[in-house]
Amino acid sequence: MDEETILENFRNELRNWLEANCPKALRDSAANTKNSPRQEDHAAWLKACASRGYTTPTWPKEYGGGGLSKEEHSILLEEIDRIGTHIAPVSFFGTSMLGPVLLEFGSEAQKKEHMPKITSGEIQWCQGYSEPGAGSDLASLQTRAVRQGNDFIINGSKIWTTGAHHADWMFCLVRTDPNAPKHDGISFILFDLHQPGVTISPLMLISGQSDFCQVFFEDVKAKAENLVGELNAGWTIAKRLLQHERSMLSGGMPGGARPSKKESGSQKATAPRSYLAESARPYLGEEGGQLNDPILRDQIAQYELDSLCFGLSLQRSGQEAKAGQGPGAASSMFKLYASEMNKRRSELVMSIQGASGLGWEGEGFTPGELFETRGWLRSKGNSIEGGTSEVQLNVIAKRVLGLPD
Amino acid sequence: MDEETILENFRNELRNWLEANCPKALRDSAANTKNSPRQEDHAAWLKACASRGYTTPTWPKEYGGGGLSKEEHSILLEEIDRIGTHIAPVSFFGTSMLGPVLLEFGSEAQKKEHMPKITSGEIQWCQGYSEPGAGSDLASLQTRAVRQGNDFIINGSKIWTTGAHHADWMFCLVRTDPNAPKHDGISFILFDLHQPGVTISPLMLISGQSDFCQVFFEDVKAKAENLVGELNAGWTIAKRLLQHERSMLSGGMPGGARPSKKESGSQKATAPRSYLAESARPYLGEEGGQLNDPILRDQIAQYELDSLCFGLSLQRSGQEAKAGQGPGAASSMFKLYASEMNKRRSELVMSIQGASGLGWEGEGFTPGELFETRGWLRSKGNSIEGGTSEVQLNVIAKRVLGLPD
Amino acid sequence: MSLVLSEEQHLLKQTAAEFISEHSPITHLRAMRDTADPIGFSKDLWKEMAELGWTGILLPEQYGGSELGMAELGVLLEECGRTLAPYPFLSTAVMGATAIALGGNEKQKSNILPGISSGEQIVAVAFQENPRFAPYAISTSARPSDDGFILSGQKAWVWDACGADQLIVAARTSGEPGDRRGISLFLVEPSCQGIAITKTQMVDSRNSARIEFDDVIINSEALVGELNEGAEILDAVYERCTTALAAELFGISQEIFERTLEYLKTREQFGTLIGTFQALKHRAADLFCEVELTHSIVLEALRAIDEDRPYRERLVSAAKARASDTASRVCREALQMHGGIGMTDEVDIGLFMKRAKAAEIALGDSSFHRNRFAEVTGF
Amino acid sequence: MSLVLSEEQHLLKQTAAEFISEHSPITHLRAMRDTADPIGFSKDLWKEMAELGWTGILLPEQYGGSELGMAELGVLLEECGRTLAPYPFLSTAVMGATAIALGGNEKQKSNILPGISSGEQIVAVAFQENPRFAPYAISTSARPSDDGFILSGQKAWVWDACGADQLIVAARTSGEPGDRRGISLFLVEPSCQGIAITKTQMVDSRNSARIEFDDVIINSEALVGELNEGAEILDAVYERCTTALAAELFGISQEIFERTLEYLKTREQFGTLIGTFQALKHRAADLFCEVELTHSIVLEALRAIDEDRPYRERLVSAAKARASDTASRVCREALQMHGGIGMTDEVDIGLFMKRAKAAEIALGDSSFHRNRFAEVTGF
Repeated sequence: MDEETILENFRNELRNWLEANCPKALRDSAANTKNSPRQEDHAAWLKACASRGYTTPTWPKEYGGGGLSKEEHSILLEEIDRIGTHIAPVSFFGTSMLGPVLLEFGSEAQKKEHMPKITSGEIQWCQGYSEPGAGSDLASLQTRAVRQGNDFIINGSKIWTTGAHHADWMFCLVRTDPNAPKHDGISFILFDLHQPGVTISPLMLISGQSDFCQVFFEDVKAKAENLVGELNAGWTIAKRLLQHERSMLSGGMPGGARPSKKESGSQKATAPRSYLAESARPYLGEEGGQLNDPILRDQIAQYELDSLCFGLSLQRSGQEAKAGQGPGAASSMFKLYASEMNKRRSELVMSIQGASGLGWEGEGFTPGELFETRGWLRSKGNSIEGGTSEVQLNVIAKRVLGLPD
Repeated sequence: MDEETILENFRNELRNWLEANCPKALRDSAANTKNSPRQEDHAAWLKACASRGYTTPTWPKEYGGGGLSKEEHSILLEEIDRIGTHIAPVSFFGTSMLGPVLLEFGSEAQKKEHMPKITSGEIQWCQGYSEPGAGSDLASLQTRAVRQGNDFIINGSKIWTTGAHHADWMFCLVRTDPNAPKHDGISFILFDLHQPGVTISPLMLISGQSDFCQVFFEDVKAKAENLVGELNAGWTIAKRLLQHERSMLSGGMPGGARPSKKESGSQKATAPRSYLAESARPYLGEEGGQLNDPILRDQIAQYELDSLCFGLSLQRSGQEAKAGQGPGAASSMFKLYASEMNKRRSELVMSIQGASGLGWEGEGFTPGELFETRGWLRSKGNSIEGGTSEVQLNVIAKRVLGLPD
Repeated sequence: MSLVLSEEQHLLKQTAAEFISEHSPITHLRAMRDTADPIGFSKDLWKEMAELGWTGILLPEQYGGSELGMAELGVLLEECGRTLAPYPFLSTAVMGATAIALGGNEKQKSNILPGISSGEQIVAVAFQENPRFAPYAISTSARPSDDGFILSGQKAWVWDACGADQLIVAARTSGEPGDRRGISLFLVEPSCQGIAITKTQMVDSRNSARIEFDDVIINSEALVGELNEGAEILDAVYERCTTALAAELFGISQEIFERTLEYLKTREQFGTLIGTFQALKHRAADLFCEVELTHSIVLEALRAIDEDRPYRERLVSAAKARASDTASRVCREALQMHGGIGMTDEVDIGLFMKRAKAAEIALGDSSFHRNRFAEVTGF
Repeated sequence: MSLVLSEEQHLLKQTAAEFISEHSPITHLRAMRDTADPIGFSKDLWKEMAELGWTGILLPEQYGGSELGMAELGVLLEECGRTLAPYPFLSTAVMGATAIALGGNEKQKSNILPGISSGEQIVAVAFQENPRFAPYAISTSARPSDDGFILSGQKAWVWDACGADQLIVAARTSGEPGDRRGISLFLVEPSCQGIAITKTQMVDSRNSARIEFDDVIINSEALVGELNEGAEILDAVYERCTTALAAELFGISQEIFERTLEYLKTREQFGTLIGTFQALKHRAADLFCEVELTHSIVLEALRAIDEDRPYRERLVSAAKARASDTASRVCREALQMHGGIGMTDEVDIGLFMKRAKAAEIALGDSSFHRNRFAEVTGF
């Protein structure tokens, strides 16, 4: 059988499997609002996906993954898309952060122990990185882990821990040698949050959300076998994850910073449009098709123009990496620019909406207006989380431009 | 006689003197373009002004000055203005920089020797401060002066020396102790430029002007008696002069940064206007009295608005100093803002003029356009000369805000 | 005119700083917000402010006012900005007081002004209908009836309307929305039949409401000033309130700049105070200049109104534009320099940012005022 | 579409960088300027460039062209930007070649295009009349006469008109200045009676002239393309030239950014390299991002023309706007970071700044192109 036939068979088999296993209520999601799925549907679909490893489709089968090739993965995404559903979600921090780390740095036992539980959705993970005194200067973290028999005993606290209040386990940076230079005394360890000594307090943000928590540890135990990589060599893993996070943040910002697949392709024949400008139309009015406020119109144009340039730069960077050309532009640049763009977009929206953007909740404002106002406040954090803009500028100056220390 | 009578007498006497001594061709300058003054008129007027010390009206009489009180000085300015003339100009660096320094730090002999020659216009001075390797970091200057008998022997070079090619003498910062900490080995010394070993090369600027020179010293001699202040204590004098220069630069920028006396006074009854906007009218066109380019109009408004705020801040700072209130805003702030404002104005003018602003000389452009284009290039130096904007920001951060080093 | 405070103004500033920081520190606003207080401030404390002469600061002595001026009002609002004191200075002490003092007849004056001076009358002025400020875009109509007018239409973003004792409503009695002529002001009791006041939850947690007028019958004595000439009064009301907002925005800028400076001097990262980083130093120095410039124009605009100077609209617009931009920038930088902690509700930066945005947008943002500045300057 | 150079394009870039830096380094422009060279470039060197296939880069092989595209032209202009090579790419290889190749009849093509490809014909396109670019603001008129037209009016800022072998003149044959319709193009010999070409001394030291047409009699064969439909050709000419200018501006930005980076790494003040100052580091990093973004959009716009994509005007305008703003900003920062020495004519920063300003203003500044970008995007 040639490769094409194999893939075609894969697709056919997959279609049948989807037809048999994906609950009807979870398909054609847009058209399906009346027939809203029940809890059992979600559970059944998760179980089905997990059974084939489709929640982590490219992970090796021996660790619970789907073991799919790149081509098979594409087919999976296409078919999933075709029937209007999504792969059942499991722990984001598990699939995107911890899994790749374990694959690269974990022991065989760790992979066997932890990865299948990510795939099955059994365990939700969170990431213990920042501390109250260690933000931009992450490596100055002070949470201590001391070996005691077969355990590490952990004391200290973490802050900005996304979703800690819904998580089961944490992967965590701890200080295991307080006397070593600060980058050389850090370890990467995993432990269960459901144990005495763990206190989790959600942090209320200025935008009214509380996705982040502060987590306190008082004599919390982690088994020594859950140390990932060498003792005191956790900074290497931390850096790898930071890089990874930066790339995700730069590609995943709302509001146009992410290049739409359609737009970035060539030969685009549909008329270009600006969602920002269209949303501004009812507020600003128009004359001859032009927004009635020339100053805001100019600023919207500048935003869209920069957004376009940003999308193209992401695209070019990918192509350059593939072509093995040059250093390309660093992920720091994209993280920096995506955050700043998103903040700029939100400020523009606030200018456009005028007093309609001053609502907090309740009547008198559309849901869209309330959403944008909260989003404006939330956007201020973009240039702080995942490494501040200042840190990104430092990294660019040093790594990309080679400026002296 | 009460004070008022004394001043009235002074004014009457002055009027008579001016009538008798100020050449007719030098009065009512605006109306007088046809009857253009001859060289002899200028010489006669200088001689007359100098004879009464009016070229340095507030300096003490014993050093050649006019010895005028503040009130008398105001009257002098009023009367001079009334007949439409100006005090005969003498060395700017002599009157504004060296004179005050000698009054504060000079010996009696130095005052007697040098000040009358400034008053009389006999000697033109220039200032030897910056060096090729010592710009923002002025104190790292390397021009050496070594004592040899009754002379200092000077070797090295100065750059950015305004008007050195028209000057007779230089006041100069030299290193007299190369082993001391950099601020402690500098002296302030005066010497004649008309001697062997002095080479003066005008520097051509990007704007086509060459007001500045580079000056080279090869075994140039300065008499030991022309050392001002103590040996190795020149940095104190240098700092005093820098402060002074900063204030002058912030008050003396072209293009609206200087608060017009009329505008800053209250109860102004004439309609406000913007020269910048008026000069833009022929290029941009107008509709209903509004400039036809809303974006440039907005930028001009921002410029004029900031210019207004700047003028008011200068005024407030003066009033606060008088009232003994607070630290006021530092001269660094004004230097910084004036430079940046002037650069902004020039960029705006370039945007307004479009291709008409691309001329260098000759036909095809109005003299005003050519002037603005040269001015645009020249304005780029504003934020460098007299201490870069970066140095001003450092000074504000340290001195005004008390941020740690 | 002097741009430094007189001795009396200094004294007022001191009193205000002490009183407000003691009785309405920022925790006061938080408490009002967290308890969802229906009017968002303490009427008792407002009465205490009245005793200090603040509520009637712009009113003549004959109506119990302290007969001071905008310069003094500016001092108060600067201090309010520093602690985000949510008191009805703008609605009552500025807009309401101005509308009645300038436009009211003797009866209206004696009915309302003493109550403002004593802190017993809260007056809300209902002018805005559209999200983006346009001074004369008024469609709420008052059509003549037998013995008065019938009011219908709706207003939004009416400050301190919840719990207000009186409403002043700008309504159209002729012309089209946007026309300067044809607007009339009416003094209306909120309890009148047909008036529905709905509280809106605002980002700055201030008292604000939508008001619907459903064929509200009002008698002809309710008219404030001349029929169709309400814009004359409204312009004065806008002018004073715009300048007062600029003073408040300046107070916010100053407070938040000082707090940030303090943070730069105490927060350590990478083994050193973050205030030693040159990039932050330069930004802080740059902000300092902006705050200083704002201070000057705010002082000047306040005084220009007191002195009744010609062309003062130019100064008023310059003050609002500059103060809005400065506050917005200082808040943004403050949040960024504070890092993650600034994003938490627990730290106050967000509260300042929210109030600054509301004040920035109120009565025209900086772009609106640059346009007006250009118009007055003749280009 | 690929945003990285193909192997052939890489090779071209290498050749161009070597040839131009050897034969037209920035000292070449200086020499032209300081000797007040009447045409501002070397015709011999232009012929050498022709041999490399550069002058006919956009022309079909049948006219001696190398039949490459805008992507390749962009590579050349980027390198020209790096050394400010004052060669008539824009006037002749882009505008002249495009006008005749797209609009000319067979006779005009065979008369002119081979000469462009061989470097023997310099063609200047006379379109602009007003200081601020407006594509159809053409009042120079061509009124019909017996056997052709009579041309009268004047043009300014005509690139490479001094010493040009041919002029292409955009004149109005109907309608009003500003109308898109009613413009016609004419191929005219500069030696015709009634044509006066006056060289203007430009800030960027390039060849530029005013041209007066005093009842110039031209025959009907001079018409390029359809009568009154010249804007069709002109639009294509503008589009290519605008994008070429963006490529040149990008080359300038890159060069000047690299020079500044080098200066930051070598200049000492206060006992340390100035590149260690964080404030300068952050500004440099920020500039780097701007230059990178510019690079992407310039590549995209060049390719969009080659691929004849719909709505490509949006990309073209984005490229010109971004490239103008980036070049302007990089030049300003470069000068400031170089300090006093950057202000001297001896150091090259000023030359780059002057050329960047001219290129920025040519065919519409960034504000013009943001407006056009918004129009094409439909707002």
